[in-house]
Amino acid sequence: MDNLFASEEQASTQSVAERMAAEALIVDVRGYEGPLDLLLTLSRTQKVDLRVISVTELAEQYLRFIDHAKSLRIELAADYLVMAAWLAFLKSRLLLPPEPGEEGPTGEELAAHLAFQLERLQAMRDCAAKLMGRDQLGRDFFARGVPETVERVRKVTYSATLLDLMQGYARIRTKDEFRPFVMDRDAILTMEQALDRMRGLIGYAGDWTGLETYLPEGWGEDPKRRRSATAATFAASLEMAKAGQIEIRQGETFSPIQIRKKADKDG
Amino acid sequence: MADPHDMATETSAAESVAAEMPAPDENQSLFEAPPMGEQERMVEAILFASTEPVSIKELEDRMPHGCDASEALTYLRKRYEGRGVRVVRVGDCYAMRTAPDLGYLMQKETVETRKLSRAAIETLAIIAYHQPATRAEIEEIRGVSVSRGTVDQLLEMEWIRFGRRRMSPGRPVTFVVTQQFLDHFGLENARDLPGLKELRAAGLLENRPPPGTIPGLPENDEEEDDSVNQSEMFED
Amino acid sequence: MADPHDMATETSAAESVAAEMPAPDENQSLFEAPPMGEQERMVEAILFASTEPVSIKELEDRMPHGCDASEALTYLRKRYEGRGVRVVRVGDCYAMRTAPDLGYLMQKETVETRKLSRAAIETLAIIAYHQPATRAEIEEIRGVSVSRGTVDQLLEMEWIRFGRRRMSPGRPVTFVVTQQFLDHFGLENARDLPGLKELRAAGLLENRPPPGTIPGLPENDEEEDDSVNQSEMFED
Repeated sequence: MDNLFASEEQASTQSVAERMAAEALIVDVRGYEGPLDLLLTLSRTQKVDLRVISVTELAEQYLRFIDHAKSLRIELAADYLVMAAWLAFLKSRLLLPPEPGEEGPTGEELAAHLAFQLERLQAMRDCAAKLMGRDQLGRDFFARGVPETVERVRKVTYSATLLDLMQGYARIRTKDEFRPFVMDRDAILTMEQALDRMRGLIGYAGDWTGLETYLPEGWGEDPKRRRSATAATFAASLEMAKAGQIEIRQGETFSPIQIRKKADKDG
Repeated sequence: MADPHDMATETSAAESVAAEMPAPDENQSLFEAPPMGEQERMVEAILFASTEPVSIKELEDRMPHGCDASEALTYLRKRYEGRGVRVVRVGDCYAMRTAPDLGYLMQKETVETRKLSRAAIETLAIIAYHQPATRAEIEEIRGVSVSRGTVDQLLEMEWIRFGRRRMSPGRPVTFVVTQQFLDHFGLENARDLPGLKELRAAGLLENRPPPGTIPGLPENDEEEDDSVNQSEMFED
Repeated sequence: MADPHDMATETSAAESVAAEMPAPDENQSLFEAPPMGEQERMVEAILFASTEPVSIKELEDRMPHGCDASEALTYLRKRYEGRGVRVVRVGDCYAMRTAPDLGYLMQKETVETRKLSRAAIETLAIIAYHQPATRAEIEEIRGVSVSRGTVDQLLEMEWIRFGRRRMSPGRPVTFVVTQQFLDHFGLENARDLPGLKELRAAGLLENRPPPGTIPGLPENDEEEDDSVNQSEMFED
């Protein structure tokens, strides 16, 4: 790059500048960051504002450069060759009138965009240079040399909403309501409970006894409890009858159900 | 139209305004030291940026030829008198330090918000609904003992305070909620707290057990009578 | 932030009331804020003590309740005008930095910054001027693919960070410049980048889609997976 600029300034005529630039470019070919970078450098040899650049001429310059590089057996990356092909196409589009019914962007549009890209790249390079030319922290201006440590103090605040408060209160005042569901079945006797109970009791009941006498103490009064206990005890007795431990009988429909321990094997 | 090159010169011109004082010319400094005000600026910048205290000699070594760092320092020290930053002498050297009375600013408080514990919320709720409430009463209602920490926390938060002592045996202290508590929860009065019925109506309580099946829970809490039109409280 | 116009009206003699005087209104802070001169000292001390820029919010968090850090800053900045040390604005924060014209005195403090490649510098500039910018956009402008190392280096230096993902197909990540970037280059704001207005006026910051496909320009890379969803620093 530097070679190029140096030679550019010294050049008195464009052709000389171009010639020297071409040589410089070849020397530096690996220093270019892709076809756009190279195009930008080439466009400088036109010594005009990037917005009035001749894209046709630029395309020619580029193609000449590629040919030259090829003749010097310089290995060019594929994207340089793709760009060359595209520029050749662009050149033809710019030079030949568009075929009727042809689709796609016109040569002028493509050329304008290329010019825009070059101008934008150049602008960003100028910006980058300006940025790096600014005063910089630690080089031109400085922060405090001995920063003072800032002690971190952790302070905890607690929050609660009115809702939390009310729910908390409701929770305490209705503790019983808030018991888990299963815990709440104080009016329910399970069949397992009834089974346990009957297994313990049946040994003492040698003769026919009413089922209701097997209900747990106190469960006979409350209708809810009685219902549950009766059902559970009846189910348990069926289970025990099935197991051959007891016998069940009922005189007639709706008459009391009676059970007794089944006679021992020996008796 | 802006040519990128023109642009560059324009902005750099504007930027150079920032650099009010050009570095003294090498040759010029041989004959003439910069004005004292300028020397003071230099000492200020050096002391500010330096990682350790700087001696007069080192200051002068770093400043243009002919500067009088001592004198500049005198002005600088005077300038910083009573400020938040001071020029201090450390042995034979000088340094800038923050004013000692502002040391408390060198703390960064990070505030962490935590949810109040369930125990604290319940204790607070009981005090709010039953105030004045003794610790024994709180424990009776909660069914568990109230830890000292919980009460202390609520006292510290200034959501509860001590009320009058009960005139009962042992003269136990009572707790009541504070104005801060009311402010925090947006209440005018502790009596504005909604009663159980309203809580239930608002869906805050499950409406599960039908009446009559729950032993020991009087439906008409005394608080309920006080809170009449609190339904809007639950609207949002 | 501190609007100098507000200053005149906001400054009231009433503020010099002794700090200990209790506020009449319960809802107000318990104590009056310290006098403005004292607040200025506080801001001075905090900024002085910190190498990193400090936000107004942090200043006020560290200062006593009721302080107006913005206003104090306005005074402080004025006080340091033309001094060897300046109060500078960096994004939404403030910092004290030595005057750039005295940089020549600070060889001793100069920090060797890692030399950035041309690619890195250009990438940085493109991000700064086009932010938020995707990798594909950077590549579009530079005409070459951006190496991961370049981006990594800038991220590591904390001069760029991830911005919001673009809502375009593939949801590509974007890059924006950081507060450290602004601090390093002495910029108050990303909008203060040199030549930004001119570039915008010239249409050079537009994302102009190519009329056809121009070969040689890299296609959109597969985007990084870094799913950072930070809010953008610059509303633009």
